[in-house]
Amino acid sequence: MAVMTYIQAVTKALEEEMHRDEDVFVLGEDVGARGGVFRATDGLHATFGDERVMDTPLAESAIAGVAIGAAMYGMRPVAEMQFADFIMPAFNQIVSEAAKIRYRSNNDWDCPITIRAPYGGGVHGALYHSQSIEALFSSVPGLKVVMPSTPYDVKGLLKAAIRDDDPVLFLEHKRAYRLIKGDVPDEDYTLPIGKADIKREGEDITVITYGLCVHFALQAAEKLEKEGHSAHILDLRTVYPLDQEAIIEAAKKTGKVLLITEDNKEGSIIGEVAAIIAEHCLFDLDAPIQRLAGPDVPAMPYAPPMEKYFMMNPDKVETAMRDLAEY
Amino acid sequence: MAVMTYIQAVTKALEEEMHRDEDVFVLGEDVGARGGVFRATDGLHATFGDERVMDTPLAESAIAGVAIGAAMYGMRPVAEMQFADFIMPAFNQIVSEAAKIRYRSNNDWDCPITIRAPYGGGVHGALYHSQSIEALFSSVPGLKVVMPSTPYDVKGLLKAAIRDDDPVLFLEHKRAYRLIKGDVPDEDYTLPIGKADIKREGEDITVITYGLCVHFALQAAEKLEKEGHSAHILDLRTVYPLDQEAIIEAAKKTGKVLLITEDNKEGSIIGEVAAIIAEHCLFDLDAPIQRLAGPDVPAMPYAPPMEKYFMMNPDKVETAMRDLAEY
Amino acid sequence: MEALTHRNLGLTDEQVLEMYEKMLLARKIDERMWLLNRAGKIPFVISCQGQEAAQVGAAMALNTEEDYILPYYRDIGVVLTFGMTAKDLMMSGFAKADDPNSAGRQMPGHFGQKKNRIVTGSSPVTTQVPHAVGFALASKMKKKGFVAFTTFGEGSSNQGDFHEGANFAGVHKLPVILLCENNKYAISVPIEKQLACEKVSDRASGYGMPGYTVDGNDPLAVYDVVKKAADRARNGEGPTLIETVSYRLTPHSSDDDDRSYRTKEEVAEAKTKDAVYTFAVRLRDAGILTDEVEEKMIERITIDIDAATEAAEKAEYARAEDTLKHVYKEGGDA
Amino acid sequence: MEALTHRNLGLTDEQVLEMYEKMLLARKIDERMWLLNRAGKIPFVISCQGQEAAQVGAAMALNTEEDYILPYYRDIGVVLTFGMTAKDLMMSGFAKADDPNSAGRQMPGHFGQKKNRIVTGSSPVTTQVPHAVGFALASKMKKKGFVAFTTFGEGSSNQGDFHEGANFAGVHKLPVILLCENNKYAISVPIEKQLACEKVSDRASGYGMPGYTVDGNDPLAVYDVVKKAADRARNGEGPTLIETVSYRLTPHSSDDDDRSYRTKEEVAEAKTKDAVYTFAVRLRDAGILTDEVEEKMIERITIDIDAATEAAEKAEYARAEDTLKHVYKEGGDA
Ligand SMILES: Cc1ncc(C[n+]2csc(CCOP(=O)(O)OP(=O)(O)O)c2C)c(N)n1
Ligand SMILES: Cc1ncc(C[n+]2csc(CCOP(=O)(O)OP(=O)(O)O)c2C)c(N)n1
Ligand SMILES: [Mg+2]
Ligand SMILES: [Mg+2]
Repeated sequence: MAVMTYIQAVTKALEEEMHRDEDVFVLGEDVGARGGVFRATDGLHATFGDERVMDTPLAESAIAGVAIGAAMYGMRPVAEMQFADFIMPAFNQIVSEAAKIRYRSNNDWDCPITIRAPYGGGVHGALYHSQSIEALFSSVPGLKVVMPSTPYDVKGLLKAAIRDDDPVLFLEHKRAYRLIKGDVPDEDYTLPIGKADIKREGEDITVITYGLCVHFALQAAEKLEKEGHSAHILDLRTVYPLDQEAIIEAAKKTGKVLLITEDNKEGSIIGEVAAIIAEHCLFDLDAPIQRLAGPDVPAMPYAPPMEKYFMMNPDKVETAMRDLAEY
Repeated sequence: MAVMTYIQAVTKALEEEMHRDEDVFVLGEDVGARGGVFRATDGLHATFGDERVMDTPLAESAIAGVAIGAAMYGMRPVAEMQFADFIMPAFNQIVSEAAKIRYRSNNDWDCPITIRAPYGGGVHGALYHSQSIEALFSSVPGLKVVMPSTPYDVKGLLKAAIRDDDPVLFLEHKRAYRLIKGDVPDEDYTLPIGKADIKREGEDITVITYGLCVHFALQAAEKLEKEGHSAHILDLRTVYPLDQEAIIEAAKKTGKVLLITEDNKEGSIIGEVAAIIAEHCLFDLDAPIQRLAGPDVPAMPYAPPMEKYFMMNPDKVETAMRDLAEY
Repeated sequence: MEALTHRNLGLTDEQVLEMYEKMLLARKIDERMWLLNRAGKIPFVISCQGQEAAQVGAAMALNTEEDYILPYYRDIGVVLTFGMTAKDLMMSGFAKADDPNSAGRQMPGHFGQKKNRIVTGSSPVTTQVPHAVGFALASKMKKKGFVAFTTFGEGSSNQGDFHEGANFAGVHKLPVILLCENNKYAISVPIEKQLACEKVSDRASGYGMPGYTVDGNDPLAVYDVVKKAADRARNGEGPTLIETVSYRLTPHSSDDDDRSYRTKEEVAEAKTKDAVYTFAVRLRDAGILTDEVEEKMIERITIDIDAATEAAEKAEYARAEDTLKHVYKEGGDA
Repeated sequence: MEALTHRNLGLTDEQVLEMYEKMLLARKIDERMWLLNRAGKIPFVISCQGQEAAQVGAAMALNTEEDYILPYYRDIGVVLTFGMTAKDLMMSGFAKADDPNSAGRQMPGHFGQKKNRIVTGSSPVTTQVPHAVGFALASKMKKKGFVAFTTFGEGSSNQGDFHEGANFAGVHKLPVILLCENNKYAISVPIEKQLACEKVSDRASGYGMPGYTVDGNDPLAVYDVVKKAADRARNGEGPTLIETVSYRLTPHSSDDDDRSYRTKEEVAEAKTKDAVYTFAVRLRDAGILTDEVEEKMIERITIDIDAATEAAEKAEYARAEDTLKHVYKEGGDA
């Protein structure tokens, strides 16, 4: 067991999987000698060489499309999108192709591709290096969208994603890369894709969230505990398809639900979470389903006051949790 | 006042706007001499010529991107995507560019582009000619997504879209094109984008839907009326950003809400509608918020039994409405 | 008696007859599909007519036991050569459960059959180009020696995916053949409104690969250029862009009416160059195709298509609830 | 004394001095940005260093009163020539409300200023190419006679949008200039891993347009080829693809460390060809740039940049709540 950062867990998972299975390879922009602009593939090029850690031309649709072809043949490509914001040119390949290959061929072909992308704000990345993109992919059957919050989950879920026989979009919070540290076992382990995880047991309010916001909620829960409010925190981990059972159970547990996302609010994935609750356990609720989210503007601005205004943070989370607890 | 089909209303709106404003022009694949594969631009080429009814190369990102450039200059392009399913290659241009131009330039530039696309199933179109794509665009601030249900709304909203100074994605149900007929005034009129419309007043249950499903709900409402159940029907018309006020009001009115979409369920836009209701008028509800939607599979298959299984229809709607009324 | 070049290409008389028979089979299947469509028995047809020579000539130049193909919707001639049968195609036309492409989920023309290394395709055009490059990448990485072969229309060569895929293949010198079946139209849009270059193959130099334009009505010319491209690919010399020029003899699909955008005369003129006709003449002139051989051929084809049609018409649809199957791998997570 | 060709190009001595001064101003602004970044005063810099000659040479060949430009993030030299000021750029560097590009919403290098016909840009590369083509289309439709000019890197020329935009322009013979500033790297990826063709301009023939590759360290050569392209465009002869070859003298951005992917020696070698240095030598050799002229120039530039920096540092940020503004047009629907 070692303490490592979120991004180190990414690198570790990649390295272990590449050792384990020679069909696994990494491709993307600057993933080679440079080790990625965030250094997620740091050291891999030295170990595995040019072919298995491949710098591609600057063309996301080709990165995804070539990976899809290789995956259909039987390889296990792990494609990196340099920033989640730059996945858009590959949208057609991911949504029309990867997600539909098994279905459209009646199970004759499969597409075991993993697409990694750093998302999220709080790093002075401005409009195009801060976005949450999960909502754009979370109505696409055939695809799985995984968003881990801790180094432990990162390693277990990324390994599971690589071994999964269906396409997985693996979104890593770039602010978490170096900010979040945690214990990561040295052993080989995987975690189940599609399962939410209770990150804290509690009795008074239920917080359902994912990614970096899990940490904000955990921090706030500690404070509220002292005030006598006990928070139950569910980490979605996989945002598509959602773990309905876990969501319903968590909502029923306290009857007061707060959903949190860093994304802008309207159309974000927590809308679907609210809908599931409203459909399945409406009469178990003691308060309206609360949603805490970014404002409905295109993305996070660059200037610090505006970035801060948009970005989720522990204070905003704490206030919302307290308000609900006191409802 | 004339009775016309849904698609005739599209053509009429285009023609009137092109006469009204010489900066309006149409571009897309086969929109010229052929008049579009559905014939939505029928006759326009003969009237307005090669330049204002422009056949483009087969490249959706260029169709959107060139239109965006022309719009920034001051033109009012109306770009046609031949099928909504083929908008995906233009995703980056629409989401990263059109939707963010005003915001990113602090209001210095604008992008008055309209993108028309036929969506929806029930025409033996199989996986790639049947999809509902609105959910993919309904978390993108800066964009407006309009989905009219009647010829009257088509004409009024398409004209409003063309005159709007922001980008509008205008989605036309291809099964409605010739199936749905209705009165359309000869005069010039526009309808407000962003406003839902009560298509039927009722007391017992509230149905919130859009597009072709509005008609299924209206049909079912007639039948249920005879059984003593009165249905209130709200047509969203604009699915992004949603008309929250109208949704809340409609939900409160009867306390029993059924949301309907032809799209697959998880992540569809009715999830957001449910979330708005759960957030704002939970205690006004007498039943869980019901959702009727397609199954969570990639898209509608071609073979008739499977297409029928997926596709929304009057029977499915009627059953769901009756179940809720009897809840 | 015209001298046929096939022997110089290493093809036997039997092989050129096989080539012609495949072309004819493709044509006859296509014609039958139209009849079935016009009779209201199948909802949709998209045709190979006018492109059979390019398709069969190209496919026969490949290794049908090892190479992977990523055909586009007109490629009946290609998939027949790679082992798909008339019955398979009819099952697809009728959207029946035994359709090997998709069990009736996709429209006809959306080919895919793993056992024959026919890679599943979709409707959005040109997405298969990067896929083919991905197969070629796998071939290189795993030192398998197979070639990936993909096709697309000239209109489709304007999609970004063509550019990105071709460039990727060029940079990594991958064993892939990109074949553009230029039939002069993209639905109603003529080539002059699609491309400003003279030949689609002019684009090859931008990707550091050789580009060739050949007569798509001459199956031997196509065979020759594809064979050389496959040899180059197998020798590690990288990708090739090939353009075959012919003409689309039918409307775009059974939903199209081509009278609004081209003249009858233009179509009639193109029909005089129809390879199914002109190649037969050449084979006859060379004394290879005799009346007897031809009669037997037509008999075989007719029996095959009749049986296929009957079987497909009688076959079952997939069950309605099968709609729910195969979204994710069974037994997998989520 | 080397004979400068500028007079043959129709440029006066004053104009070449202005050219040099713009290049120098761009360089000095960029250097100041790095100092401010390393001092912790601004979070991010992305540089023009090594590309000033191409940028200023090209921009000066355009009609700065009528043409529309769609620059990419390195184009300080282009936007300065089109009327953006050092102060404007500093406001952007400091992300202040008075930044004309975006009021501090976007990172530096995301240019846009309507009054100077500088079209707003984003981060995803090459999306501006179809936009430029759209401006050119509007110019043609409205018979305005202006030219649209856009730039991008050589790595970015592999994006689908480059291909689709270029082809559209070629087919419709639109007045647009596509200029690729080839600086040999796309972040860490060298050109050999980006492109298999020898020159980016090899791609032009695939779009039926002329393509030229020029020395990006020679502002006069760039001026010449852009001027001719602009003339062609205005004469209705359509688009041109131009490649300027130079070298990126800095790391990709202030977040990059280039030591992992290229040698100090390679960078040092490139610096010997740095146009800010070599063009000054040429101007001095030609007797146009005297010590006195140069001193005054540097004084002007220093005063300008100092004042700009001071003003920007002192200026206000936009208010936090301004985050909510300008999603849609005020007073519009929805
Ligand atoms: C991305 C995309 N856009 C539009 C379409 C609709 N469409 C189907 S075929 C076609 C024309 C294709 O022309 P070409 O590439 O020349 O091939 P051909 O049909 O002539 O063989 C179009 C526009 C599509 N299938 N995919
Ligand atoms: C679509 C997209 N993908 C990735 C990036 C990240 N990125 C920013 S600049 C850059 C390299 C660009 O290289 P080049 O086009 O050669 O321009 P240069 O920076 O060398 O001037 C990359 C990969 C981006 N901005 N947009
Ligand atoms: Mg064609
Ligand atoms: Mg570069």
